[in-house]
Amino acid sequence: MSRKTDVCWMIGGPQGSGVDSSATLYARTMAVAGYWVYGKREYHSNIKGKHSYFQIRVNTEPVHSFIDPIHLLATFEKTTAQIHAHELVPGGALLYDPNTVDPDALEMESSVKRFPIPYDDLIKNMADQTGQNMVKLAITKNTISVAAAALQGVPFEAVETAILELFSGRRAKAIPINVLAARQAYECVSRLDGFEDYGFKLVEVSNKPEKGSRLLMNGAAACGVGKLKAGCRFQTYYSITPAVDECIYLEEHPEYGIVVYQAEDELAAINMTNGAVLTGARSSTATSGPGFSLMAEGIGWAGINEVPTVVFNYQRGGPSTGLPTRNEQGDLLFALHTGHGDFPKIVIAPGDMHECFEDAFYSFNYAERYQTPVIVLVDKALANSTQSIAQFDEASLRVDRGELCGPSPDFNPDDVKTGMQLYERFKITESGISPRPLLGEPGRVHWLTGDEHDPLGHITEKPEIRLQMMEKRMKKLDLASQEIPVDRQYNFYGPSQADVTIVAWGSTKGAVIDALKVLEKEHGMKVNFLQIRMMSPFPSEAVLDILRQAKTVLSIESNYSGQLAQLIRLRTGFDIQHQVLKWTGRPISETEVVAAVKEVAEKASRKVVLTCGH
Amino acid sequence: MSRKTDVCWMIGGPQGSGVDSSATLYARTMAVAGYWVYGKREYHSNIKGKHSYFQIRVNTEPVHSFIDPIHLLATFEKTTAQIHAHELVPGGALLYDPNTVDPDALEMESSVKRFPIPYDDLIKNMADQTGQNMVKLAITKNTISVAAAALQGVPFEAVETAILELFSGRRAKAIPINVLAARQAYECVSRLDGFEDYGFKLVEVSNKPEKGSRLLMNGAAACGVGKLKAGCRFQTYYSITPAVDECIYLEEHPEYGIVVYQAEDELAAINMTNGAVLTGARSSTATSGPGFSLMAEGIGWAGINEVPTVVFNYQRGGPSTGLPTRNEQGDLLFALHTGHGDFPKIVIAPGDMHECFEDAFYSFNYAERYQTPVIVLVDKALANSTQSIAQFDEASLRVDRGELCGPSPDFNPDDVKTGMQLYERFKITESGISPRPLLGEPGRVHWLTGDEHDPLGHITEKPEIRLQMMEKRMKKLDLASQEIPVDRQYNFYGPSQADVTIVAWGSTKGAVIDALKVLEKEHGMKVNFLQIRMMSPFPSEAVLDILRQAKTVLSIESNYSGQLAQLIRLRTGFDIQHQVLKWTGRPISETEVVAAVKEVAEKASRKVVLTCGH
Amino acid sequence: MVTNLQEKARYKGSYKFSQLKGDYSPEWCPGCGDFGINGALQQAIAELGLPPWEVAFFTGVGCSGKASQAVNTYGIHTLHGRVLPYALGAKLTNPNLVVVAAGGDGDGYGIGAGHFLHAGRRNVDMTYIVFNNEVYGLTKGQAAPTLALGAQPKSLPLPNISQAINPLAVAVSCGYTFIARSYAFDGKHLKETLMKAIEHRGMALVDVFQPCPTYNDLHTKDYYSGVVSFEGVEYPRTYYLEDTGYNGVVENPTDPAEVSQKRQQALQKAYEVEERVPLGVYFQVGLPTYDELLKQNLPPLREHSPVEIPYHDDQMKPTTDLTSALASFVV
Amino acid sequence: MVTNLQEKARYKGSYKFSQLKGDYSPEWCPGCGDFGINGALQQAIAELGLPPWEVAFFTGVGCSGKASQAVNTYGIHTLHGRVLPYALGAKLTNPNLVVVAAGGDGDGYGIGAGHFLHAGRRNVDMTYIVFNNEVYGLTKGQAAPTLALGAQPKSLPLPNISQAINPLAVAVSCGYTFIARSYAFDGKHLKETLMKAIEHRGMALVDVFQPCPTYNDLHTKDYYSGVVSFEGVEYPRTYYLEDTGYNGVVENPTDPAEVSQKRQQALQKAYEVEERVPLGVYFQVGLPTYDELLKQNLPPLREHSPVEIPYHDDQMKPTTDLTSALASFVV
Ligand SMILES: Cc1ncc(C[n+]2csc(CCOP(=O)(O)OP(=O)(O)O)c2C)c(N)n1
Ligand SMILES: Cc1ncc(C[n+]2csc(CCOP(=O)(O)OP(=O)(O)O)c2C)c(N)n1
Ligand code: SF4
Ligand code: SF4
Ligand SMILES: [Mg+2]
Ligand SMILES: [Mg+2]
Repeated sequence: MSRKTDVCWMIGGPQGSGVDSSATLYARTMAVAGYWVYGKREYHSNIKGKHSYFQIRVNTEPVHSFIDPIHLLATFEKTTAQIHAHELVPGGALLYDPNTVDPDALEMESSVKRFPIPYDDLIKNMADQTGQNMVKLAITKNTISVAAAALQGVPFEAVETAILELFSGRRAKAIPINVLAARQAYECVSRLDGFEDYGFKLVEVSNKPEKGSRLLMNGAAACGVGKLKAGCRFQTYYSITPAVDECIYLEEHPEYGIVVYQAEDELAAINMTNGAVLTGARSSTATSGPGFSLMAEGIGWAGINEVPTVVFNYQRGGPSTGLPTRNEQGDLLFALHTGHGDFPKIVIAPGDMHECFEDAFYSFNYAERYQTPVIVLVDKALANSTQSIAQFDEASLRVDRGELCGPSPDFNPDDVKTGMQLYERFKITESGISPRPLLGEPGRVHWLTGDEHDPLGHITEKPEIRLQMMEKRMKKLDLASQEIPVDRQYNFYGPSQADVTIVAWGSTKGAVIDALKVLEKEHGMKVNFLQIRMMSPFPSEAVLDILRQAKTVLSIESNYSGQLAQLIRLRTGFDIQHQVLKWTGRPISETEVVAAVKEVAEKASRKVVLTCGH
Repeated sequence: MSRKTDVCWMIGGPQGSGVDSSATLYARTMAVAGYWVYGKREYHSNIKGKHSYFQIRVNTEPVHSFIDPIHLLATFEKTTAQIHAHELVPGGALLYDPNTVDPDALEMESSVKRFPIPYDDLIKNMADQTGQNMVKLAITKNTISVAAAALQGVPFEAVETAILELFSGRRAKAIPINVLAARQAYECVSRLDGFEDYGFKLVEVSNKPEKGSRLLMNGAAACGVGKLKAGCRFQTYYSITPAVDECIYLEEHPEYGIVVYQAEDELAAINMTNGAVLTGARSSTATSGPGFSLMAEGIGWAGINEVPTVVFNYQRGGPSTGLPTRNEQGDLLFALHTGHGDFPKIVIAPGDMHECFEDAFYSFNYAERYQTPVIVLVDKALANSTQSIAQFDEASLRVDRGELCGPSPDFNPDDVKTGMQLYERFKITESGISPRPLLGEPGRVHWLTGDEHDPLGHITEKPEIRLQMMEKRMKKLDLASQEIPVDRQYNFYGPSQADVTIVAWGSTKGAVIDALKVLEKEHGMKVNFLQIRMMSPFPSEAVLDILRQAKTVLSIESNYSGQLAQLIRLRTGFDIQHQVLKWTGRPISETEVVAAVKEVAEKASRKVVLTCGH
Repeated sequence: MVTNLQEKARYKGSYKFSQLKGDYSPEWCPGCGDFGINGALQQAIAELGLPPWEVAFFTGVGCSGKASQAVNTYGIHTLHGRVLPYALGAKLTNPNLVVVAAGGDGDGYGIGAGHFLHAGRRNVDMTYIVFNNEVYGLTKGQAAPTLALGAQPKSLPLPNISQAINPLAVAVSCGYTFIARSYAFDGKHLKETLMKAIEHRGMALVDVFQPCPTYNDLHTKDYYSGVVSFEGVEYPRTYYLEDTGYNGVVENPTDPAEVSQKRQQALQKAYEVEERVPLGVYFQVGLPTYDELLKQNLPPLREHSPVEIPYHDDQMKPTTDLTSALASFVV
Repeated sequence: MVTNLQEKARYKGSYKFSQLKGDYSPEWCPGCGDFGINGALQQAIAELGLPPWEVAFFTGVGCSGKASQAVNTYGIHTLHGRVLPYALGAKLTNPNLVVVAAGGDGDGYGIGAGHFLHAGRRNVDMTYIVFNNEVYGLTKGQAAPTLALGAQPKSLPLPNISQAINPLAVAVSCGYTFIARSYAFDGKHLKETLMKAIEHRGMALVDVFQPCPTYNDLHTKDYYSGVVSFEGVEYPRTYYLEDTGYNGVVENPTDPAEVSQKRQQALQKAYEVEERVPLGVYFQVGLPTYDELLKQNLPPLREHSPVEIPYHDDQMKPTTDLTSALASFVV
């Protein structure tokens, strides 16, 4: 039987039972073996007990999304088997615990191969061999599930290396037992009926990436790394899923000296950030929907005071508490219009891990250069998905602190008056940007206020000053639009001429990128893809240009109302005729994109609603 | 000299010195004399000392706006004269205190008539006559200023009646002294040089409106009255200008039993309202920009729980604290998109006093019928302007409580189980509306949660339920769009065919309505006017129809970015080519509308920026 | 203490507390104190004989917040930190409801601290239960404002560098008229305390120590049910205030000296949690409730509660007469 | 009390407080206590000899909020209720700043109550001044949370039906390490109290009685400067705690007994405002500040403050080495 280049493994189980660690280990195993992986994580807003699962796609080429069918389902209790067995492709494999699962009672393809794993026996064996307590050993069930790698033709060394790498430091003492568990399971699987003719073994990777040349991480961490690189020194947060992952990542790196402050609420979080930024420390806050809703007022203060505050909003299922642990791209229009009154906001949305890193880095540059709040919209699918990627490109990065005036050159420490000199913080300038002093600098004394103000920062209600100040602030967006490199505003993929042009943003990028290939190779369709990264200022002209030339334009978004399509209409007048939408809280797969594009191409459907995924 | 049909009076002075009472008295005097009035109030965010002024336009016909030139400026100190004298028309009149003001030093038309009012003498006189303390009597300076009515040819009886009507109840004891002050001043003015040939005396009203047939009030009170009529029983607020005026009005009417609750912040205000609505009590909250920014999360909860909460946002100059006491229509796009995620909001914006009353009344109907939050956008100019209007039409009003299921018909007080029966609060229905139970009703036990939920209100993360619940909620907007009478969605004024079509909303309506007449009569221009009242659901088809037929479309708004024009583009794709914008915090006058329309018609200007007013 | 609850106690003995246990499973971790609190609340409601449909149970967001989903009364799962505003809004418009609010210590003392404080000022007749587990359970164990300086439960990578607030002392300082503390797994004491709180006319706080076995390994079930050694003698960790002769109830609310003395006593006691942990009623005083004071200001409320005042007829014509509302505007 | 302020006192005697008075007029009403407070603060800063540009003066929104506009230091007029988060953010990133926050009682104890409470927990080294006038001045005299139940200043149409909170007791209950009270028109005492607060290492609260002649006719200048008759003898309304032998300062912060005794004493004294009004330091204790504790957790802060840690070179190339940040991800 020919080996495959693309297979999908899934593990499921009650929350808190180690499904995540199992998936982490599996993904690393595959990466160690030279494959490229993409992992999707689904879990409930619950601590222990509810069903969660992790799906990992393994490919011989770089891969950016998941697919819906699964080839190998690893289970160690009943629920997962019941829920997911039907997703197995014909000839796929089910690993199950014969003590709890009766495969005959499952709804699944009859050709699925059944691999009973005698978990209890394996554990008992280990207990006998090591003298350790069976209850404590139960957690190794997760390691056992990973051993399914055997079925995929991956050598045991890869599993072992992955275990060694993962269980480092304090956790190193767990290595032997996990290696033992893995080995037992690996061997056990290899001996099972059907092992040999299981049809989804993987082709070995020919051009195996060099060891150490890649990263296996998720979007939340990629954002965190970008912040560290940018020199972020103060991050506030109030715990919330999924934003908290980035904060925990940063907390785990005290060696960089970043103060990660758990505030009493999101009002404190945003306003502390505003306060911190005034000292010149690059600062940001991270939150998700409900917390972001509480930040509107603080963001407005940063707007009128031209304060370079950076806000990360990790979108999740809304409205309200909504689906706290599920995916959505539902905050776009809110983010663009958050806060009463008109003030400039820069809103960007990374679409993959590299863009997470980059946008996190550049968000501070934008904030400081244009002296206005920057909102970065990540989505849960991007934040929580694991992907193997090339190392980040750090060499091309440059810090841009914008115009800083520095302490007064006239300052003489012996003459207190020179330190007390006033400074026009909000001087009216051609570009709208006024050189910025930092709190504590001698000779730069000025004021800030949420009220309209004069150049010194004193409250004013004079119409003539108001007129200028609004213009000064707002025109900074024009400058940003001109200066920010085009490829950080949008990306264009695929042939310049195509039958269908897809417009999408955020995490959906991966599925579209992967789908382009499939559509071409398997369905002979010419499809190209416009990814929007910068939502404000919006690259209106470029977008309109591209869309006007397109034959059939189709937008794909993870929200109910097609928010990007709305934004495009608002900014360009272009009315996208075909919308593919998903609002079940589950991310969009390559499979769904392919099917949706075909449906639109064939039936000219105005609206395609995606519903896949549990 | 021919008498006039339209004149404008102004009074100014330091805040806290009684300018408002003076204007109130003046306006009432004119109304008593049968005229129609429109009064605009400008003040600083300050308690005592800063310059404030009140401008009152008097007309023989109903009038809906102010004009920029003034015919009579009443002052009792220097600043007002200095700031405003230049606004006087040639032949206008300046009333001033010769002890503090030197008219020769003022920048003003040379033909302005000068009327020195010996305030101190008048007061001393009164002190002598009444034996009262001169310092206490100083406040009657305001009454004195009103006596300028003499110059406009209004009989003293009107002043006297107005005083009697205003100083009622506890304040009645101040009547004699104020009448005395007014009479003295009236007589004094009548004796002054130039009195006879002052050119802006008013024509007597021919068809004088019946006494008691009109109301003289402002928009904040009109909203309050509408709430009382609607049966609103619970109003929360956290003091903020200008929303607090409505709340104070309601507090002053304890006889209606409405609980007006001063919450600890706007988070409490919105969420208490949500809680109160659950019991079936019609409830609302009122706030302005900064407070509204804090309500995003609470509004979202009402959205997902289908709670009929009514929120009044009195717009003022933004962003942030902005211009707290000045006008702006800057929260439209924020209100439409407030709160993370997609949920249905009804957003309406009254344009005059009658619409304030109506929209306040109907907002509760909409909220209850469509079981979703309703946001009413008032603006400061509407809230704080005084106008004489016809009595409200109460007869046509009907309460619509939407679908209420009432207590279970199976309830038997002797059988506790019948009271404990569960109820599907969020039953999936064709229309999206599920009959609503109230807390405390037997046999209707159910749950509410900000999380996605099943029909009983239990948290669920099931994709298939999510799919339906989002649709169910969102489609209520379609229903609202169909059911709400067209004239409450938009109004169309003027000839069906015109050279210019104006689009505007909110308080600007009055200036446009008045300008239409002037443009026709004085400039021979055919202009019509589309006023948008319902912002969500948006009457897209009708608006597009009208705009497509229009020759030249021009929008007029009090904000920087042309938010209504943006909304129209978003909802219809129609790109308005001419925008008239004002963001100085001062409302738009009839004068400015006329000039702007002419400019656009003559020069095809893409953008006209208005700046009039101090 | 006078209560208006007697008339509500129509269903004493007519149903069992287990009937209040719904089908919805809150999915708390095994051994979580939340089970104990929810059970005790169900018992208190049943034992008081309240009609379940006249009970409105509001909760915040957190593990604790799910409690309202799992009790068969009207259950309102509000927003994180906002449970008190919701509960107050409902009670003020329909005082006929028995209103119980509950939430986590993060919810109530953290993000909700402002409302917590101000609810004391109003003295509305309702009960507020705080699930005090010292952590943010649902977001994986971050420090709650009840966690002591230097403490490091297993969920924290580094020791806590913020101090804890003293919620009982704060409650005293801002006017709560009933302040008690109990423990999640002392079912009887908790049930009785909750009954007292519900019966109290005015704003009642019940702070409940709640083990979170998943994240808080400092104050576990074993800790609370353990013993303290003091000068060689072993005492149970928790004890009842009443057993020590402590009386937190103000007998004569119009006597400032007594009020002051009982208040100081409560403040003092509130700080005695280091070694042995006192449970019981720290402070109680009978003052006019907000609902009562409202009636003084708003005459129609003397006859009808806000939700009852009529405003339309059968044909849905509004019946409110605007004469007095418009009086000052008519010209 | 150890302070790091000595090194900052570089400009003692080199400028006059009047040089801190800017051109901006806050336009307070004649007779407003805000003048007194702002003046005393300027004096305190000048007398301490602080470099004005190293002082960051944050205020909330209200009449009081305008104070920051009228002092020639860095002045930040923040949002209503949010002054503490702003101040904390600045202090934590640049501990070299002398941070003073101020605002109204509505601002701080009303909408800002949550931050007020939590700032106590952190013990950051800064000063917080509350302008206690019992009303919302700038919005025309509504009740602030400091207004007593039943009180009806001239701005209110009906008597206040909410209780007042006791801000000093709340401050004790949530960990403030310096708690004092003064009076707007007792310039000398206020200035000295502010100096002590600024010198204190840790979170300091100074609650200042502030007459609002425009809206509050209950507690006026006359009231505070008046006398109280007690058993026939007349006493001045206000008195200094220190004069009565009261000592609020904990001498040995590591002695729990002393801490507890001083705390209870403060709580007791906090309630003695009915007749005579005590001014002075109610409580002070020297505990490690948040800034210090942070250093324990974050090694780089031992050398640099957050704002000082370098992250790019002269060519603006970022210099942060990501090796350890990426270590666990490399494959
Ligand atoms: C505005 C907002 N911020 C953050 C969250 C995320 N969140 C959910 S529960 C929770 C804290 C839970 O802690 P606690 O209130 O102590 O309840 P517990 O889980 O311990 O019972 C947080 C921060 C949210 N839902 N809303
Ligand atoms: C979020 C928000 N809500 C309301 C307001 C309106 N507002 C301005 S000042 C103020 C209260 C002022 O009272 P206080 O804080 O006691 O200060 P004071 O004027 O008495 O000095 C309020 C409610 C606001 N600016 N922001
Ligand atoms: S995390 Fe803690 S509080 Fe939450 S359910 Fe589990 S044990 Fe209970
Ligand atoms: S209103 Fe009161 S607090 Fe405000 S400036 Fe006037 S006197 Fe001072
Ligand atoms: Mg908790
Ligand atoms: Mg105040």
